[in-house]
Amino acid sequence: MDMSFSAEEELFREEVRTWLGEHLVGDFARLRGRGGLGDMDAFVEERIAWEQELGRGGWTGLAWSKESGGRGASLVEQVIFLEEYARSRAPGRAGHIGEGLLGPTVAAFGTDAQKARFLAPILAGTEIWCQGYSEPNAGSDLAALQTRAVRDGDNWVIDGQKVWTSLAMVSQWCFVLARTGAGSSRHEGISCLLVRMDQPGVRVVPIRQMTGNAEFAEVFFDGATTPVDHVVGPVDGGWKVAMHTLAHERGASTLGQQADFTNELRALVQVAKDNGAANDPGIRDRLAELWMRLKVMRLTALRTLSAHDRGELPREAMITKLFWATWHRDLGELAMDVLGPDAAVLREGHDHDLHRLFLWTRSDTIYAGTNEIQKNLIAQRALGMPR
Amino acid sequence: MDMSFSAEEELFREEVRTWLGEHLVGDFARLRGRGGLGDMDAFVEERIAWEQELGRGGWTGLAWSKESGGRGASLVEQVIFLEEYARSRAPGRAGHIGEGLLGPTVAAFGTDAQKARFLAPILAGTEIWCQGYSEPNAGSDLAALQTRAVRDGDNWVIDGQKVWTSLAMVSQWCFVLARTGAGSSRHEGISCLLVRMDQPGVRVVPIRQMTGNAEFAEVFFDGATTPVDHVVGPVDGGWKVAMHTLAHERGASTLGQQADFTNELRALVQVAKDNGAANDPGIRDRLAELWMRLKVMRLTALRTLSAHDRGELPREAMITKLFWATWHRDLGELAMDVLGPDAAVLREGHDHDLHRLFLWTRSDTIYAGTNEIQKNLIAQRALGMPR
Amino acid sequence: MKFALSDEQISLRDAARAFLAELPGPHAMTEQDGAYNADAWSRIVGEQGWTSILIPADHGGWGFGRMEMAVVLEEAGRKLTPSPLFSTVALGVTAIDTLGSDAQKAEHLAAIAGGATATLADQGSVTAQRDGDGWLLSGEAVRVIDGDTAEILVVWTNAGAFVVPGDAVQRARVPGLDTTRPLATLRFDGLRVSDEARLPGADLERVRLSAGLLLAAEQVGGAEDVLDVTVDYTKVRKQFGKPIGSFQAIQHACADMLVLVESARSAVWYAAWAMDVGAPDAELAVRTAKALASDAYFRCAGSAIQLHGGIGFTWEHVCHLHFKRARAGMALLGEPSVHRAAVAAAMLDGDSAWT
Amino acid sequence: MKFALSDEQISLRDAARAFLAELPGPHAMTEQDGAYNADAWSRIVGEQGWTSILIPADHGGWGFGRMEMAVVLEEAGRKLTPSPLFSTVALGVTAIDTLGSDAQKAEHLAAIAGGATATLADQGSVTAQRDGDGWLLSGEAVRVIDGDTAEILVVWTNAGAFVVPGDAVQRARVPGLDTTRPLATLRFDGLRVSDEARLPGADLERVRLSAGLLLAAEQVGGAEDVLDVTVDYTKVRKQFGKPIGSFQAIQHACADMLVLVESARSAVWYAAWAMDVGAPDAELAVRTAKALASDAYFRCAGSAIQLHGGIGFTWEHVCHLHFKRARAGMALLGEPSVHRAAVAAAMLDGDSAWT
Repeated sequence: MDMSFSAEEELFREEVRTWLGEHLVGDFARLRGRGGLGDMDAFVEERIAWEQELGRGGWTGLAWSKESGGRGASLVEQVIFLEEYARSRAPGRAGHIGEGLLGPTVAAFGTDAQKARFLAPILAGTEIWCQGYSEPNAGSDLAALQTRAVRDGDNWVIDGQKVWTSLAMVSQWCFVLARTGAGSSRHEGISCLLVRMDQPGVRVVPIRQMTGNAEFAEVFFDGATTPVDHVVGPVDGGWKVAMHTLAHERGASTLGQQADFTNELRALVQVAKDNGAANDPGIRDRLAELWMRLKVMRLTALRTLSAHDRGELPREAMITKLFWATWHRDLGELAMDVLGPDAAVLREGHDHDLHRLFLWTRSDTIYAGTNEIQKNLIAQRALGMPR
Repeated sequence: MDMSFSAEEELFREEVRTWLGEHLVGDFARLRGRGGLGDMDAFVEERIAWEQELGRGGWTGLAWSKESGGRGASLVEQVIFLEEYARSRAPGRAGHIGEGLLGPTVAAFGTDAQKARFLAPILAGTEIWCQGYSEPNAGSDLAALQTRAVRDGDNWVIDGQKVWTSLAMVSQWCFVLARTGAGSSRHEGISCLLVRMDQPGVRVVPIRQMTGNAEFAEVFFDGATTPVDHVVGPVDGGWKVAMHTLAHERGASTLGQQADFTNELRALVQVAKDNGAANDPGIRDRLAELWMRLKVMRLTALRTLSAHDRGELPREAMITKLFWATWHRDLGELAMDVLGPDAAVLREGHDHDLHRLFLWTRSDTIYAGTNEIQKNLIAQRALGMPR
Repeated sequence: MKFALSDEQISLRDAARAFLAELPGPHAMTEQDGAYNADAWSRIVGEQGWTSILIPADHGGWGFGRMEMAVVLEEAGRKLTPSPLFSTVALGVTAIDTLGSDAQKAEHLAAIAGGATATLADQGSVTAQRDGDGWLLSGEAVRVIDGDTAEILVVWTNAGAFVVPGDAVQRARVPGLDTTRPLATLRFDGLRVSDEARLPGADLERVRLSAGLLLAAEQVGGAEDVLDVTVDYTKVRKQFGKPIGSFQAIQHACADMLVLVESARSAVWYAAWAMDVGAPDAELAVRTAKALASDAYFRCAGSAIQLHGGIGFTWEHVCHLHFKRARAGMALLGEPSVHRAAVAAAMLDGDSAWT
Repeated sequence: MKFALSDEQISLRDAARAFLAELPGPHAMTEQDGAYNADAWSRIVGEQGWTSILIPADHGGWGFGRMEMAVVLEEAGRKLTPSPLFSTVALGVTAIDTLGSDAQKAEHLAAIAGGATATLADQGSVTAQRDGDGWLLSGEAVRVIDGDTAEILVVWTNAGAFVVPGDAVQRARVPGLDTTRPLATLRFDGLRVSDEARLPGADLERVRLSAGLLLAAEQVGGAEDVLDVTVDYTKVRKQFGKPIGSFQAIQHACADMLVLVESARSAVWYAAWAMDVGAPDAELAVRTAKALASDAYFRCAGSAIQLHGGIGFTWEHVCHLHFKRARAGMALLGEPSVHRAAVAAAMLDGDSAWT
């Protein structure tokens, strides 16, 4: 039990902080605090430029192995980077699907040619990826997906529809789950395809959300093609590849998210101090309770990382999604109560956009496994209750 | 829409109030506030005497038809009686299973001989009944009951075990659900038997609860017998009889219960005023919220009664049990918070026994259909959701 | 003792429901940058006469009670009907009828019965100063419902209420959380009004309670609609090979919603009756209704989004319109915590025993 | 950065669990009218030496940290082990070690390491008055944990803390909600003590925080036990033809319990480390731990009764012992709302930015 950082780790923290301080300037300065979840459609081009700046600085692929071109950073270093990144209010990453999902999957399951072709542009921030998993009839039940790819000579020909695809509008590539097997059903006969977005058979229709933003899109595949060698992992055996990707321990990433949450809570506290809500005993009680749960969120994440170092997946790791999603939604609700009668009126300015927080957080308990599904998983996997 | 009582109804209220004031005196005075749920094992003999006093006054069988020997009171009159009864803090009724359950069932399904034999002693308070439904493996799932009765000449011979039987220790009779059919399973082949308790084949073992009281008992039937003409309704066709009894609109009774709840809330308010908790904004907020929900509980019950007058069973009637059980549990939890550090220490005296309230109310969300079962029923029956 | 809608009230409800189904829905208004559909409004006034419900017969109205108004508003809340109905009847009519002189009622209520819109501006910092035989109004009123379009404005000041023509005031729509019910800021820049514009009544709290009750009625309708929409969706949406409505967690969430809806409805109906007959517990009944209906609507709308999954989060779906209206309405005319605090004071601070 | 038990701490935990399984359970104590099993206590002291964990090596103890003590108390809380362990180590040892002089520590901590029991009386109205070269103690101390049996009493007065022999005081058990942890009222009727009995330290709050942390550790163990018992029961109890643990509502309730248990455990472990190393956020960490662990235990125990159905409501079952201990422990050493209020003050009232 030792909750302190080593001298080397503190040096690394200083390096990150210094680099961010020196580079998050000029045109990039106005990106501070922008582009996170709920705001992903803001300054997209500029954030791609920032991704490339990160790449030049060697800060992309932090968790990737050195063979893959990454930095091979330890989990603690990843935590430090993400915490400093959030504290500096650096923008939401345009390359997160490539760095966090596609890259690790290609590194684990891809051919040498795929590695050579796809990894470097992710690290450089020159190719943006989106994820083609969810479908209209395959939400919580991913295995109900219906998109189909049929072999035609040297190509796969793809027909179907994906939904909730973030950054689809600006991505060069999509990581598509499609049925390729003859008698394919549920988990069988699915393959993972790498598909170019800029081709005639692909149509992207942005989805406007209740926040008014359009961060996601529907992606229609209507005879889109991709070469046969753009399958990751075995043909018809893509389910395991996809699950590996989903299960790929987000590791340090939740700690970066928590630093974002801290920024949000701090902003809310400032509003409460300014408008007098900080004198309301009920508001005080709830702010304190949220602060406590935020602290604990970080602690549980650190426990998970320490167990990860030992090669264990402890049961407390399985509560992460449910815990933060519920916390964030509670923060959004409290934000409105802090505003009081002013909750009915939208305010100007992004920094204090409590309404965006309030609305966006309704999605947190839905995407990436609803709270209901998360509880089922906890009961069945962490507690061994019968299915 | 008219929420006021008529002049006749107000006269009736005066009659009830006067009678209770004149009779709840002498030996009966100390029964005030005693013998309710959570305290049913208090002063049992005295409460049976009180039952007989009520019978002499013509206050038993208020809801029964005049042919059955009852008063044929309107629903509003029943409400008035129960509210006044609770306001006067008259004791928990020792005869409530006979009056509320066995009597109406015999009146609806019994033979003329059964009516002649069983109804009058209930009204007179000279025969106390208990209910033999629940079994160790048939809780929320009543149809899993296993008690069996086999025909032997002019008798049924009964073997099995019942549980959570209130007042079993002092009852002369038990209303037993037992399997009588050859291939009996689930809802088929069940009969309703009227069984004497004072016979060698019946053994009563009190169950001590977490409150320390023993209001309930296990009842073991080991070759107990009852004559063949002591079956209510058709042999092997008792499920419908039992369900009719359970569904038998408790009608006005929830309104009497709410008057009890009002007494409890008022006592808690007094404690909060005395110990200063009434100055705590969080406590104030919760007391007000409970007051509001208590008011609404009464209003929804009155809506149900008005619909009942029209012969409808409206969907709002189906929320009654869930609503009051949850309310009561919340009251118990708030009672402890009002006590603050003193929650750890038991206090003397029944009137302010907030701890008993706190502990007992944990059972409210379990018996007569757990909250979970209630929600299933609401979803499936009131909202038509698929089973 | 009869706690149920009368046959006449049921007919009114059914007629309202049928009529409202023909009107343009809330999305139309949201896409029209918050402008009400003038045709719909003229049909509400002309065909249905709903603005006349609360206006006494002496002044050209129907002289019905809050119960009838609540029945109609429950239906309007259910369909999120975009129109100045709520502001006109719950704020304008109530303020003038409660605070106005006979002459003022005769003038303004008749105008409303004839189709004029009205609202109440009681939040902000408007002050009235004597100026000869008239008054000068200065300052800002905020969060005024339909304040940018109302033809008749009742404005509350340090010297009581004044009624002024809407177009005499500088006014601007402010972006609101609820895109189906515009809010506005009004600026009074030394506006001179005659002494006849001043309403003699002082009981603003009664106006706010009455309006809060009617908002609560709307909220019950909204809460019921999201429940209905959600239950319908869970019966057809399939996951893991069966309708999600067969999952216990979904059923329990819907059951909780029903409890909230029916409880709030009981509270609203009773409060309407209590105010109409002047029952002694009318104030506490209204506070109960507004607190419970606001909470019910918000929680139901939140559950509805959750149970719809991603689709409930999209702009095209009705869920978010309910959700936003629910949260905005919670903030108007007293948040639930404010009403609970008032009830707590009645329970705890007085000497008299509450019942 | 390593946030996990060390191998030594894991060994300590496993040994404690194995040992505690041999001791008489809480029902035995409840049936013995609240008397601790003397044999069990002598084994705890003699075989396990747990009273020595927090005592510095100079004074005959092991000189371990709160983390080790927390590991043991988590196990004791899990089994509801009846013994004066908590009062002796969390209150007695902590009070003397924090407030006492070297001479007082030498005397009393050595006695405790040798098997004496001890507790702290800091609630009530005990006053100390100068009386020549000594002091006169008067008044009443309430809710003193194990106050009727502790051999060494630390009593807090207006003039600081005094250490007195337990049998010098009039004392009486009071009926408590938690039948497995006796509370007592102590009466001081002008008890004369020497000036040497006065402890020089003044930081009662630190003693209470330290004790609160250790109570929180016990609560995590209790919460986990009710979770385990409940999950086991739902796997075997059948209704409607299948184990109730396969119903989604039951699964969700158990999942909620797991979230509470593991979150509280994270909070307790961190607070133990923070107090042991003197981290600047130690106070807030302890308040977080006590608030979350109290809430977690209470909510888990409540859910456990619910999920057990009727059987969980019976005297013979373990559920109600946990439930009562959970609620009683919530009331001791600061209710959750008290700790939240202190955290809120740190967040909202100071000028310094919290992190």
